[in-house]
Amino acid sequence: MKLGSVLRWGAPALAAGLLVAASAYAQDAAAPAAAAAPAAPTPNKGDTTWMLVSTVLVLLMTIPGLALFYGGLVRTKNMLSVLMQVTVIACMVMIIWVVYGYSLAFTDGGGLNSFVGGFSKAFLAGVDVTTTVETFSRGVVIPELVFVCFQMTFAAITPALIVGAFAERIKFSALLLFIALWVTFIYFPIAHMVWWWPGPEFASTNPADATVAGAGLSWSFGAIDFAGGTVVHINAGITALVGALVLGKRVGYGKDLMAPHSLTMTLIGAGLLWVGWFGFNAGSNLEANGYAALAMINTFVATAAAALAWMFVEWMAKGHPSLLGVASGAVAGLVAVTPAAGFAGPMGSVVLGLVVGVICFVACTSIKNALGYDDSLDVFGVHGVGGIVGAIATGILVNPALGGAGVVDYTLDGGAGTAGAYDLATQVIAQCKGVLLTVVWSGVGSFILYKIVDVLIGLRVTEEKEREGLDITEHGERAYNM
Amino acid sequence: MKLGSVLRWGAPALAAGLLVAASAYAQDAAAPAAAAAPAAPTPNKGDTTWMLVSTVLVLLMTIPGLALFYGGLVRTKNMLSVLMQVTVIACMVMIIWVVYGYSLAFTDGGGLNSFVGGFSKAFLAGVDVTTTVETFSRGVVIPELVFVCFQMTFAAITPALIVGAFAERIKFSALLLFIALWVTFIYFPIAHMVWWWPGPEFASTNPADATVAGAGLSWSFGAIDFAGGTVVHINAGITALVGALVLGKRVGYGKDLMAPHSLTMTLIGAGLLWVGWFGFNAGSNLEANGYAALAMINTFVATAAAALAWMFVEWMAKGHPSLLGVASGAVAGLVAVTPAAGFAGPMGSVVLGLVVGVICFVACTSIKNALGYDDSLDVFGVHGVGGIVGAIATGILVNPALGGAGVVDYTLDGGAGTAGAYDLATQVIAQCKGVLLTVVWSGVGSFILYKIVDVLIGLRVTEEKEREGLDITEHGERAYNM
Amino acid sequence: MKLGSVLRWGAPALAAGLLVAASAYAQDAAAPAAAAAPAAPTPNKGDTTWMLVSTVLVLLMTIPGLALFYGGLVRTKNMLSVLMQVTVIACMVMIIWVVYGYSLAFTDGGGLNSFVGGFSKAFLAGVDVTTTVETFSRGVVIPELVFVCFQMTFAAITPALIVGAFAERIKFSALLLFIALWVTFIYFPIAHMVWWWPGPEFASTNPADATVAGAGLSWSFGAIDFAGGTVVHINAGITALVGALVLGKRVGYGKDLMAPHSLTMTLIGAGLLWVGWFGFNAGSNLEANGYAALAMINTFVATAAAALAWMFVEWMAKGHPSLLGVASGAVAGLVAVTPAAGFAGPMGSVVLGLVVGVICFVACTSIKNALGYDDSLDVFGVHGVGGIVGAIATGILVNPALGGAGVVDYTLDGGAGTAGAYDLATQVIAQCKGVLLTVVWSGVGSFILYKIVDVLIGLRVTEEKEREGLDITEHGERAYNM
Amino acid sequence: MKLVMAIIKPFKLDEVRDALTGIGVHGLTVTEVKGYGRQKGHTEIYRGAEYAVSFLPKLKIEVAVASGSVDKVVEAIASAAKTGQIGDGKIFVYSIDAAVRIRTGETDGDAL
Amino acid sequence: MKLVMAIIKPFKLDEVRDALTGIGVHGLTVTEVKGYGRQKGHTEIYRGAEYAVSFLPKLKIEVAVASGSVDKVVEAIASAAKTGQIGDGKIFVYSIDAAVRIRTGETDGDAL
Amino acid sequence: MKLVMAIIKPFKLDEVRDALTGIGVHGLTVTEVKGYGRQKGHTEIYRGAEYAVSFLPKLKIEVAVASGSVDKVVEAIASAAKTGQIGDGKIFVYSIDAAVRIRTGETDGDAL
Ligand SMILES: Nc1ncnc2c1ncn2[C@@H]1O[C@H](COP(=O)(O)OP(=O)(O)O)[C@@H](O)[C@H]1O
Ligand SMILES: Nc1ncnc2c1ncn2[C@@H]1O[C@H](COP(=O)(O)OP(=O)(O)O)[C@@H](O)[C@H]1O
Ligand SMILES: Nc1ncnc2c1ncn2[C@@H]1O[C@H](COP(=O)(O)OP(=O)(O)O)[C@@H](O)[C@H]1O
Repeated sequence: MKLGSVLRWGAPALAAGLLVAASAYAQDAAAPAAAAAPAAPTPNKGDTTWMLVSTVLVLLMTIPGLALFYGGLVRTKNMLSVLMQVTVIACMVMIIWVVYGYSLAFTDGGGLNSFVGGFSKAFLAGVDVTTTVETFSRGVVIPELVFVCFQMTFAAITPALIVGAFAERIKFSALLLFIALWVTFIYFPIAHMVWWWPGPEFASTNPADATVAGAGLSWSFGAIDFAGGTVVHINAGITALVGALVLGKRVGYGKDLMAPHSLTMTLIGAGLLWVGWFGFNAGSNLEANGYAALAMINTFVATAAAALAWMFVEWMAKGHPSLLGVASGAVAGLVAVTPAAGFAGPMGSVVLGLVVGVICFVACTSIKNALGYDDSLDVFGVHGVGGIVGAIATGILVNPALGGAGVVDYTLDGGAGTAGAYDLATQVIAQCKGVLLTVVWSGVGSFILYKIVDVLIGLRVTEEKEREGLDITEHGERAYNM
Repeated sequence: MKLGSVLRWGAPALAAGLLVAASAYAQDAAAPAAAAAPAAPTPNKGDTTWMLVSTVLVLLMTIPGLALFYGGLVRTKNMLSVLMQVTVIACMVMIIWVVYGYSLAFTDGGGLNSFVGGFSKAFLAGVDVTTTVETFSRGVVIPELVFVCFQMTFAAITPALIVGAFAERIKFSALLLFIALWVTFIYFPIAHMVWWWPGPEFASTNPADATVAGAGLSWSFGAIDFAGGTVVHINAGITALVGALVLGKRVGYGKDLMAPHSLTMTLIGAGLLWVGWFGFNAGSNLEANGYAALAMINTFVATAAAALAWMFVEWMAKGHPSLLGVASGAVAGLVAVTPAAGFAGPMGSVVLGLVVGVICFVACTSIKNALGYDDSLDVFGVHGVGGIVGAIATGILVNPALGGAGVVDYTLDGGAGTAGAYDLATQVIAQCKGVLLTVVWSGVGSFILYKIVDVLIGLRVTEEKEREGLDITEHGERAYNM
Repeated sequence: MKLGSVLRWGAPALAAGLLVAASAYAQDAAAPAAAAAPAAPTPNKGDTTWMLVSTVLVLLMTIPGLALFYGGLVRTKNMLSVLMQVTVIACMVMIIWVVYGYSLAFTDGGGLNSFVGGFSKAFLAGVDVTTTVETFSRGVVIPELVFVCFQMTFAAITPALIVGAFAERIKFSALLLFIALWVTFIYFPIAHMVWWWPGPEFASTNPADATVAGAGLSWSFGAIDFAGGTVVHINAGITALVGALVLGKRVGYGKDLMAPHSLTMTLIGAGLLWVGWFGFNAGSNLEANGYAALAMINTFVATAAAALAWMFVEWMAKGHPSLLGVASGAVAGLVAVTPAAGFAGPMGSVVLGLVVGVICFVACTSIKNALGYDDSLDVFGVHGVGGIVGAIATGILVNPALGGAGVVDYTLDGGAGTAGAYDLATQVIAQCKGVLLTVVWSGVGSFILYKIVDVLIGLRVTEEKEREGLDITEHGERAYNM
Repeated sequence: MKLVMAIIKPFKLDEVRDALTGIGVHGLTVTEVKGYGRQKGHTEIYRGAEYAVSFLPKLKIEVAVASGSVDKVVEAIASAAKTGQIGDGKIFVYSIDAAVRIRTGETDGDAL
Repeated sequence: MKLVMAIIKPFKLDEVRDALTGIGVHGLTVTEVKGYGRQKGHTEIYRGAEYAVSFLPKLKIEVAVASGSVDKVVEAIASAAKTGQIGDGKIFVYSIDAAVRIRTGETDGDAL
Repeated sequence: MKLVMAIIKPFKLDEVRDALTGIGVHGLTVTEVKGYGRQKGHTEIYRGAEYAVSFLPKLKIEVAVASGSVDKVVEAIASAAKTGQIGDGKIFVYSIDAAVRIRTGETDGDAL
């Protein structure tokens, strides 16, 4: 009934014989069920509804959620530019997604299959109201168009997360070009490497080697990631850090008061992020069953715990419990629980939240100040650091002994969802390999893309424009005319 | 499995014999299944859930969605009045709906059945937790109370769309009277003409003539409209244009700066409109299957495409890509894809979005200025023009050769959902007839109603009140006391 | 198929013999189905989806919904403190809930079972992806983790409702301590007393006495409450009133202008409350069937009616229809329909809305002024008064003769959901007993807790801090830096 | 040199600016203020509490001019800002000892 | 004629207005300002950055009065606005050459 | 005693404040204003309507100082606020007859 087991081939002792891999990631739903010849399964309408709803929730996270969360944190003169950046990135990536993005992420890439998919479903060729994709339970499918939509929202929000790093100073045209390149060369490949595999039907009826051979590179490491901790958060966080370094600090950074112009907007945004994140995390289960409920409760308690942790630490360290702290903590908790959502138990998630709240607090205050980069809205401190903490912790919390859900081994019981054996070191090493692959690909790749765009059109606006604010200079409008 | 075929009787050659009509509109779910004697079908809980959720989403579109979208665009001194207008209209129409609106729209009207329903379900007589209505698949039903709720939200948002046309100058009491009359004489009849038909069970087991004889006038033209392009958008857009002309321009129009007081609110509103629109469009499928997913993906990509199109055209024409442009384009895309949502293919929807983004940009800038009417928030330019573009385009994009879904002919295969033949000219002519009927009924009818209200209580506030702002003068409050 | 009948043992004449109690409250879903030996029922995915969605909607009500509704009503200098209070309370209670709250509310309390549960499920011991809980239909279950989540959101929003009473003057640390005590000693016991019972399977197969013997105290009175009118609204309203009295008036109350700093935020909040309330009310059905639809339509029309009623009365009494009036009326309607949602008919709900709109208007204007307490945001006037009106009216409107749904008697037809006999006086008396129990427990209990906290750390900030505003003094931040 | 300070109704700003431009005054500074005077405010009611709002939104305009043009300037503002309704506002004139243009350091007459 | 300009704490506005009404002054103009002085501000912390906010919200009140009543007016404001705490504010007085009521064109004393 | 009133670009506030503190001036009052002058605004386009926004955000700073220190103060503000770009703003100086510190009742020089 559950998500996907892993071929723990990182551990030679365990790799012998019968241990067969299965999904490592909650969102793989790769092979169209059409492949399953005998009696094609029909989608359950409860599942279909859940995925339709989850998709809508992820859009809510993005527009207006993320737009407001970020927008509230900048100065009034740049508010509109942030709203604009998030919205237009999301729109642009949606179009790219149906043109070639879905195909690059979720088809067999032939010789390049370890790294990226092919163009066989470009323009959604062959995808219609009758095609379906597998979930993580053998024999359970959902309409492929729902999966396309759901994954589209992930592709749309991830690059939008990055803008927080260089808000208040990037040129709008440069941003659009960068993001178009970024999704093509960074996001779609990583999504493929992490999420592409032959599916439960295949894994239940074939030897482990065959399943692994057909999967993406990161998947084959045996790392688990329920809802995209690597693909989404670490990826965005690393690209953000590189961006903050490449673009340099804002004019007046460290000297002028750059207080959030409206923490009210930030709180609305944080609330909508939380609300929408249930689509993101529990929706990643692809099915409306007990695991979706597990992902949901984990997404509640890890978030609450991280918000409280950040608040109390800040209260002790700085003398006041702040709303920005609570909101930041909540997002850190959401980020950290993303890879763990369907794997950890509720108590494990509480602990995860408490830990990540403290770590991200330190990252966003002391460490950032010490290193001196200007990551305007702490994308790295929250998504990068929180994502890494979550990814590694997932390897620990999945342990059934800690209340975790374990990892399905599809070769057992005819693919009925039985959990395989668990070994701490093996799993944590697999997690680290997955993280590393993402960090390197994202870091090196985005650095190259930033440089290309800088040469082509220049990344930053002029200092004068920056002083006047991007709203007027880039968009000819102001957010408020009160 | 799909929506409804049309009796293409506009084309005599095709009307011969076996071609039998069926639904032309996604929202018909007319005949209570009670009629189906043998074994009454039970609702699938997945469908029921989807319709519950969709209903909630349409409320989200209205309050706070539409209220904020419009409110952000007016000047501070009229903000509260717009929030008030949208909210109170929605509340008022909900009550009217359960008293007699549902009955006028969705019952057999006897001798007047081509135009309007009767009073047999006034006060929801006979509607309870056990009654059901048919969807567009033979044998699939949902609880009637869900359908009543879902349709109620449509009736509530449509008149609220109109207020954008004469915002900042209408008398509140006059508005309420006008809207009460308008839903009664314009909206309920048009909804009946467009959406009332005998249902799949009847159409699958009776000759075409009988089905057509029992349907509303517009339905019988054979036009298709998935989620209410005519009933909602063209209808509201035309009433808005007439209203802008009858009420005249705002004091200071064209002279004073009437910049949106908060594009932040407009963006929140636009985001919630988009989010909620999935309930509107994909919910109009009445069932959680592949067609709902199709409607969803179309509602994503058409919107994204239209937002980008408006932005790029504006960028070229005016030198800046503006947030108001992106938000307006997104809404134009949503409007245009409404009738096409379950009929077009995703690529057709992308094209539709690109086209409508450009057309509405021209309508809201050059044309409005040229004609000189003051449609405060461009209800006609977006909903009227976008709605007409969408309605006609639907006739083209439904073509399976263009990736469209085709139109079900219920007389085939015992009502199993097989698509009938498609003829471009026939379909487009049918679409145009449907549009024309709406334009005329809405235009003439609303003109008469405006005049009646003007005589009875006067439509506009005094110039002095208009200068001071409606918030204080009409409602004794201000939106902000910062 | 419906909710739960009541053992009307308040009426001795009726208590004889065959009349067997069953659920009185929509949210009881007590006994894990594990108990049902023969063939454990499996959750329907449509139901599971509906409960996942409902849970998310209740979070949306809280953050950002309630936070904005309240935040908009205070002065700018206290905006951030209100957002903070609502958010942090919700987070804190979520953690308490999984640690011991769920267990105290929803397990058998042994000797104290009439009043409170035990610690057998502390830390969610024994709750995992395979356990289920019963709904109100015999043989229908949902995953227990979904139920834990859904109920968690109720526990999180209820204490957050209280902060409106003493907004703008309470010490943040005192608030947190008070709420931690309050949920432990007031909320969890009342939830247990009202919602704990042996469930449909037990009630259908055992004599009435046995069912009653295993239920909470208030449940055993035979009062009905669909979605928490007593547990949530009366409870919060009474605690609020006591709080307003204990803390005393704000500095400058009745002298300074304390106009809402942003009715825009209040309207957003009111809209999100309405939207989310469908999860609250229709979700309390625990199942996606016709009764969920009934709860939905009632939640639409009672709200609309109450908003209009308040508006028109205010228009007549004060000369202007105000947005604050409409928003307050809407919330009053939502509160009043909460206990009645799945019991009343739509027309009964319209009447309920009209009545409660007028009563709460009087309570919040004349009565509050006459009595002179400073309930900053009218928590008592809306939730307390509206809750009591709704609870008592539910006893009347459930009458099938008035279009109500009646109350299921599980001893009939093998627990198939047949309604039992109805007697007005019996039911109304039962309702009053339920209300009284809540008022006394909440009133006395919270008074004691306020005093304890006052002694320990003091409830109010200093006058100087109150003048400067809680944002800066308690949280070191401001909501806006425009 | 004189400084002319005028309190006017907000929607009259554009007309006043145009009138000043018309007589060759090309610089001014505007502040949002609230005025209290004969013009009655209105009553706002919030949940049972009635507040008489007696402070009304006004704009304050400040223009520094050479002493010789004061009358012309006052006249221009007065006629452009006039509606004849109560609450039209006031004009006050006072002397300034010195003026400096920050950009160039020019002083007095040249600074305006 | 004189113009009395006072910087006061915001919550003292109503008392000051009442005090002025009490001595027959029925017109004044209020501006929201930020003051910097001896009164210490507070520190705000945003994600690791600490900012000392030294500008505090104050109100500026401007009242034009006949020269003879200046003392009375200053006295009224000073006592109404006083809390004895640091940051209570200042009163400045300066001469105005002319005053005009825009609505009627009345000047000087009649304009007030 | 004199009152120095300066209209400056908003982002120069901290530098001006520091400059003043540097020469021993520890009190001032700031107001958000909108300025109209030689500095061109920009055009904003809303749905087909183009508006020339000619009022630009500025800050007004008011500092009361002893007559003797006027030049030093003007000089300090002028150099701190200068960017050399159009729109840097103006400084005006005028005489005040009296000053009162509300908290203590101290007057004139002692009040500053
Ligand atoms: N004595 C005064 N000192 C300063 N400002 C004043 C004075 N009297 C009036 N004002 C300002 O002028 C505005 C208009 O005055 P008011 O008495 O309402 O009407 P009118 O201008 O028609 O006499 C007031 O709102 C206030 O801002
Ligand atoms: N020299 C000055 N010029 C103009 N305004 C001043 C001056 N000194 C103080 N102020 C104003 O007076 C307010 C109060 O001054 P402050 O020194 O804080 O306390 P106090 O009024 O008790 O002396 C300041 O916030 C500022 O607005
Ligand atoms: N005559 C004037 N009276 C009052 N304020 C003025 C005057 N002229 C300019 N200002 C103020 O000074 C600001 C800067 O003036 P501007 O002409 O744009 O540039 P510059 O300061 O370089 O001459 C204006 O925005 C306005 O606020």
